[in-house]
Amino acid sequence: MKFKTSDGRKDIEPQREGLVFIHEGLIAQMGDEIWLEIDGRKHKATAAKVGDTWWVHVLGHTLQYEIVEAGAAGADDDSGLTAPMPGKILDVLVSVGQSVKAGDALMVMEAMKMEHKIVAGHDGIVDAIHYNSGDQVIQGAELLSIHE
Amino acid sequence: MKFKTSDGRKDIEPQREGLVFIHEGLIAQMGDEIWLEIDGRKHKATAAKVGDTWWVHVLGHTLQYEIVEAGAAGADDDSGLTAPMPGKILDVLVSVGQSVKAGDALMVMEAMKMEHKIVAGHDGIVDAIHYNSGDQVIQGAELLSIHE
Amino acid sequence: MLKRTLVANRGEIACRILRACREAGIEGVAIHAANDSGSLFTEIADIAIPLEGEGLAETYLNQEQILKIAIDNGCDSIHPGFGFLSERADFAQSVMDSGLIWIGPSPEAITKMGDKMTARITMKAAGVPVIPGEEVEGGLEEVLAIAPSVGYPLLLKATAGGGGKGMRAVYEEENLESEAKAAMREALNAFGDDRVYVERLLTGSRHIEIQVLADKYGRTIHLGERECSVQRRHQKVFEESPSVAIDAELRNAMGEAACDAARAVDYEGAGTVEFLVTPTGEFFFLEMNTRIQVEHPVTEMVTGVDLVREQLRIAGGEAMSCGPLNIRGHAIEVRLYAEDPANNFLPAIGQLKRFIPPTGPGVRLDTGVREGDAVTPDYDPMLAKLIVWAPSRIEALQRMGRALDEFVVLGCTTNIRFLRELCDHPDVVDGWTTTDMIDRLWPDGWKPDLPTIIADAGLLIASAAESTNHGKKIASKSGTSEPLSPFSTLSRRYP
Amino acid sequence: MLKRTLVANRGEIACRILRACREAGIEGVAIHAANDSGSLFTEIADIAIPLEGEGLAETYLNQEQILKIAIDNGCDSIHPGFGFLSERADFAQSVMDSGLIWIGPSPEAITKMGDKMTARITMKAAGVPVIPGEEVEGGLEEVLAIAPSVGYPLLLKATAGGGGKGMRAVYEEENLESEAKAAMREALNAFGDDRVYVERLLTGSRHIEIQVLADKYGRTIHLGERECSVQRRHQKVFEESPSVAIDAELRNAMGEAACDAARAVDYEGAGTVEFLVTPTGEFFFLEMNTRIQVEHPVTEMVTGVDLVREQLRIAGGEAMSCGPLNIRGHAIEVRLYAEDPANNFLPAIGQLKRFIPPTGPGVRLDTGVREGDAVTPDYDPMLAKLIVWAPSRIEALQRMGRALDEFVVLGCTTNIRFLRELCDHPDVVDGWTTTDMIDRLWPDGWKPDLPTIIADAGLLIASAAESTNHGKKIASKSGTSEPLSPFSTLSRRYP
Repeated sequence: MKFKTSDGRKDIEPQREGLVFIHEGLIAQMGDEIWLEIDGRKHKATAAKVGDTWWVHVLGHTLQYEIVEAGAAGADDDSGLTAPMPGKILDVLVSVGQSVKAGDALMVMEAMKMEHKIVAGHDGIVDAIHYNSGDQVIQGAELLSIHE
Repeated sequence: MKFKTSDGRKDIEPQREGLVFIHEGLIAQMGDEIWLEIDGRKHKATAAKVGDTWWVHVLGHTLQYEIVEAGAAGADDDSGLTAPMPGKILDVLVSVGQSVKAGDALMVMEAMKMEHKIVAGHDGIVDAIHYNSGDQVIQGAELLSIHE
Repeated sequence: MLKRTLVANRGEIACRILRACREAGIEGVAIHAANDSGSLFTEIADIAIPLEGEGLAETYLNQEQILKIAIDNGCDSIHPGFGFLSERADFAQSVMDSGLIWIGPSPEAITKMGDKMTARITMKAAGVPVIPGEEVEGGLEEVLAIAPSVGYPLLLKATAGGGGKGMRAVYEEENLESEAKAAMREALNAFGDDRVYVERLLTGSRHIEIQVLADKYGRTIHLGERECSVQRRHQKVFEESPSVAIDAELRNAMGEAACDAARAVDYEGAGTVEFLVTPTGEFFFLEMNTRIQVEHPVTEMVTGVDLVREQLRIAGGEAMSCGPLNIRGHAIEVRLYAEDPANNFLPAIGQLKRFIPPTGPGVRLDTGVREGDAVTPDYDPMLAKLIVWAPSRIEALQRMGRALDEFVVLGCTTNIRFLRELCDHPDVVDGWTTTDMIDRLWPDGWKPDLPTIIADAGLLIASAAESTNHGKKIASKSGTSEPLSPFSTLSRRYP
Repeated sequence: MLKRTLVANRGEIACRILRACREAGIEGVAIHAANDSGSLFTEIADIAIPLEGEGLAETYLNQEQILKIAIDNGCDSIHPGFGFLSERADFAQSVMDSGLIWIGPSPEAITKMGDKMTARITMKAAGVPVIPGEEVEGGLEEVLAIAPSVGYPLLLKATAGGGGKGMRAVYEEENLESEAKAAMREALNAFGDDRVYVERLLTGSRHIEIQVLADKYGRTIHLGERECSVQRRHQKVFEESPSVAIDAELRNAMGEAACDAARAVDYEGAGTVEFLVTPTGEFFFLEMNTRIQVEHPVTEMVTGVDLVREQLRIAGGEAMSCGPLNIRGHAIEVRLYAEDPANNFLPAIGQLKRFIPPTGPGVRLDTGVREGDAVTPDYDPMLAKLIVWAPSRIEALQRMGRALDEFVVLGCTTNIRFLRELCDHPDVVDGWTTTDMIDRLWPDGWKPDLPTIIADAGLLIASAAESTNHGKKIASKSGTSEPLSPFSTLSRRYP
């Protein structure tokens, strides 16, 4: 699996036995909780996924790993398009039932004093539009969805 | 919708407008958070479902409502059978691939110094068995699953 | 100084001790039964070692196994917490015989205080007031001779007995002879031994305890009192310091007596001396608990002394670090139990689907659990202790009320609402707390005072939650595939 | 006594004040912009009223709208918190003109302290030491005449100026004339005004503030000092009380001067007097903040005074409740910012997917957010304040280290790790905290000290989490259809 971190790209293919992952003497035991074993000592870790990035808290450090190439579980097949940050919808460029092509601009939103386009990730038909222009949206809000 | 509470059965059919539910002057605004409005004042509430029971925290009170007749969202179609409380598996009475009928005993577990049978809720075929006799299980652990 | 300490306990007190170890730069080693794997205290420990076996006897009470783990893992000391092995003199002795440091008083001190009669004799010799009374060897004549010196009302108790058999309360001298005869007859019938014990009957007394601390350098101090009168099923639920019944003079006198009690057994470390205090301000030694107590945080909050850190310091051979007694403000502790107060306080189990403790000024939570944990019938139902401090008692009660209102626990029945109502009860507000209070106030059992509008609101919320599948989308909602990272380090302007 | 108070603020300080209102039995009214709907402080309030409009000017700074809401909702008082309208004398005046109580000092006191020159003149008249210096009206001759009385090293500053133009440091008398000419020339060129100001140059000084409290009954007291020298981008990040640089004698002298400063403007309520303290123990008035401060909790922890509750009490016409000054132990506050300390402390945004604060003894969290909240660029990036108290400074640092290690925040970059490293830095441990410390220690910017094994461990966990779809099943897992209720009230036995 490939990740991007603040100091470059990292590759890792840990050895897996069920929910136990091993890499160069480090052992991660996955479950509702995550336990990391270093030199025979276990430490609790916490992980959460935001977008394509895994946030990990371990031993007082908080780290981020952005997925470049996904693992066995595969990427989300979520057809929804979500707000990358909180902001305001400026314009809705499509309507429900309309066919769109990958790369088509669907919405324009303002955030961080800049305009951002929300573009289709694949070809499809617009299923639903959840906001109108002028609406405030929170980060992660599903803006509209496309059916393939 | 019908519920069972500590002081008997309760019926409620609130008026619904989108995510807003109204009943005798009380207004519940649903979302990631729940806000209850009484006499024009809003109060944060917290709710969580455990089994068929909704636990609700509102204004310092913690209340339980067991569903007798489900609402629009319907019951879980979860085919898994879960441990009603923490305990130890004493016996597994079926094997994967076996046909079972509703009411058949599938497992025996010990908890609270008593033995409990886990029975099939419907006819079907045993898909998977997740624990063996002697295993400790936590409350809510999926013990085995049945495919219809 | 200690380097690596094994904590022979679990739950919130293990968390408390392991955090103190971490702060003191001592490595903390947890031990845990299989059903405690992943519990909060194992997470706080530097090292967590699984115990083999099932049930308490094979795990947390298994002296040999625990001692072996301590030795095998290079520990130099063992902290027993409270309960479990904390007052087992034989364990303390084994620990010391293995060359490890026992974080607590000597086995001799534990033994002397552990036996009621030895403790009474030792205290009497040390000049600590004990409940007036005498064992009678010579029959009725001696009872009649001793009674005046004990005083009225008095209690006649079978020396061999228990369970109320052979027990008689005597309020006036004129009834003494007939009651004594009856008691001795009952005692003979029940136990084959007619010896009786004459003790002053102390009615309307309060149960007050004094915290003491003693180091290896001859310093023995007290840290004021705790009042722990509110109990249900003989377990404390509400504890506070200072007590409304104690003034500075009585505190000094009781504190000195408690220090005398500790010195009489060459006490070392933290301990608690329990007294019965009469309405007239007389006080009598009851017993000494030779360990840290559940309710120690209220003393910490009002005195500013970190008791567990001092235990570690004293055991490591350092002098205690605290200065002169400085009691400030008021602290209250309530015990959060997994139990159903509306059903005779029977223990409850479940999963902590939501566990959202209150925060803010003056609020301390000593918890052994966190959200998602299962509450099982395997251990004591105490989940956490909520402690508040405020400048005055009334402000502390107000703060506790606010904190309890904010505390959300869903998925397992708890006594939160009961504790909340307690804070507003006139008897508690006025300080009329007695050990029989809960039975007295709610003779038919406590039921929540639930306004109809709240019950209706709950029902509305439950049906709305069911209709909207509330809470089901939390996990998937933020598992979106839109990358956020390109924006996360952008600068921003403020208006 | 107050009955219903509008809190004209947001975030953690609104939570702090609203909780104090609840504890005091005062109804708390929150106001909130549309993008604060559902924020934690609106949940703690008894009543939450939405503000119309967008942006700060139309919402939290909108005097008319806020005052109208207060009147329409039957409020008898307004608490401004800090920032926003807290030091706006005109708003204080409008509030009072409307017949409401302003929880703060009089508009006159705010005005006098708000203008630097008026404050300086008022303080000088009250006998409070100000930085030696004089405004020069008569040109070069007068500069040369005044300089000896100001003392060396001294600073020449353009009266009309700013931004370093016309500013000259003079270390010895022999350079005075040439430097003064240069300064006046620069000032004339830059501002068309050659007047200069001569002030003592105070090198190596510490920034120390004194908390004061004054009621309507003529009582004005101080509550000791706070040291807030560790700053990044001119914002404080690490604050403590007491200061290592202040002994009891200096504390008394500064405390008395602070009380004199407050009395000079008939001060009422809580306020803070800032001083510059030289290495030789001289101290000089800098300014007075006429409101509650962000860092007030450290004073609360060491003095045992609930400052916000006292504000409410004083505004309601009661006497303050606190007794004589009783400073005990040591308190430290760190500010949790949504920012990237490895990237010049630039603000960060995101969603708080996990927000798990530390708990246990001596740890207080004043937070404006909770898990699930979005951190937006709309407001100040301060999310929460983590405060610890311990008997000594070193124990407080150890406790803060422990607490920061336990603090989990995922989904938004914060300065937690930076604060954690700060606690272990020798300069902080030794108390050599100065305002330029962060630039001095990390001239090329701070980078986390990340051991390779931790980086590898994080990578392993990220890949394992991705492979197992970690966290995805939490919501559905417990949504099982097996009823638990039949078992939840069963009794249980203990071994």
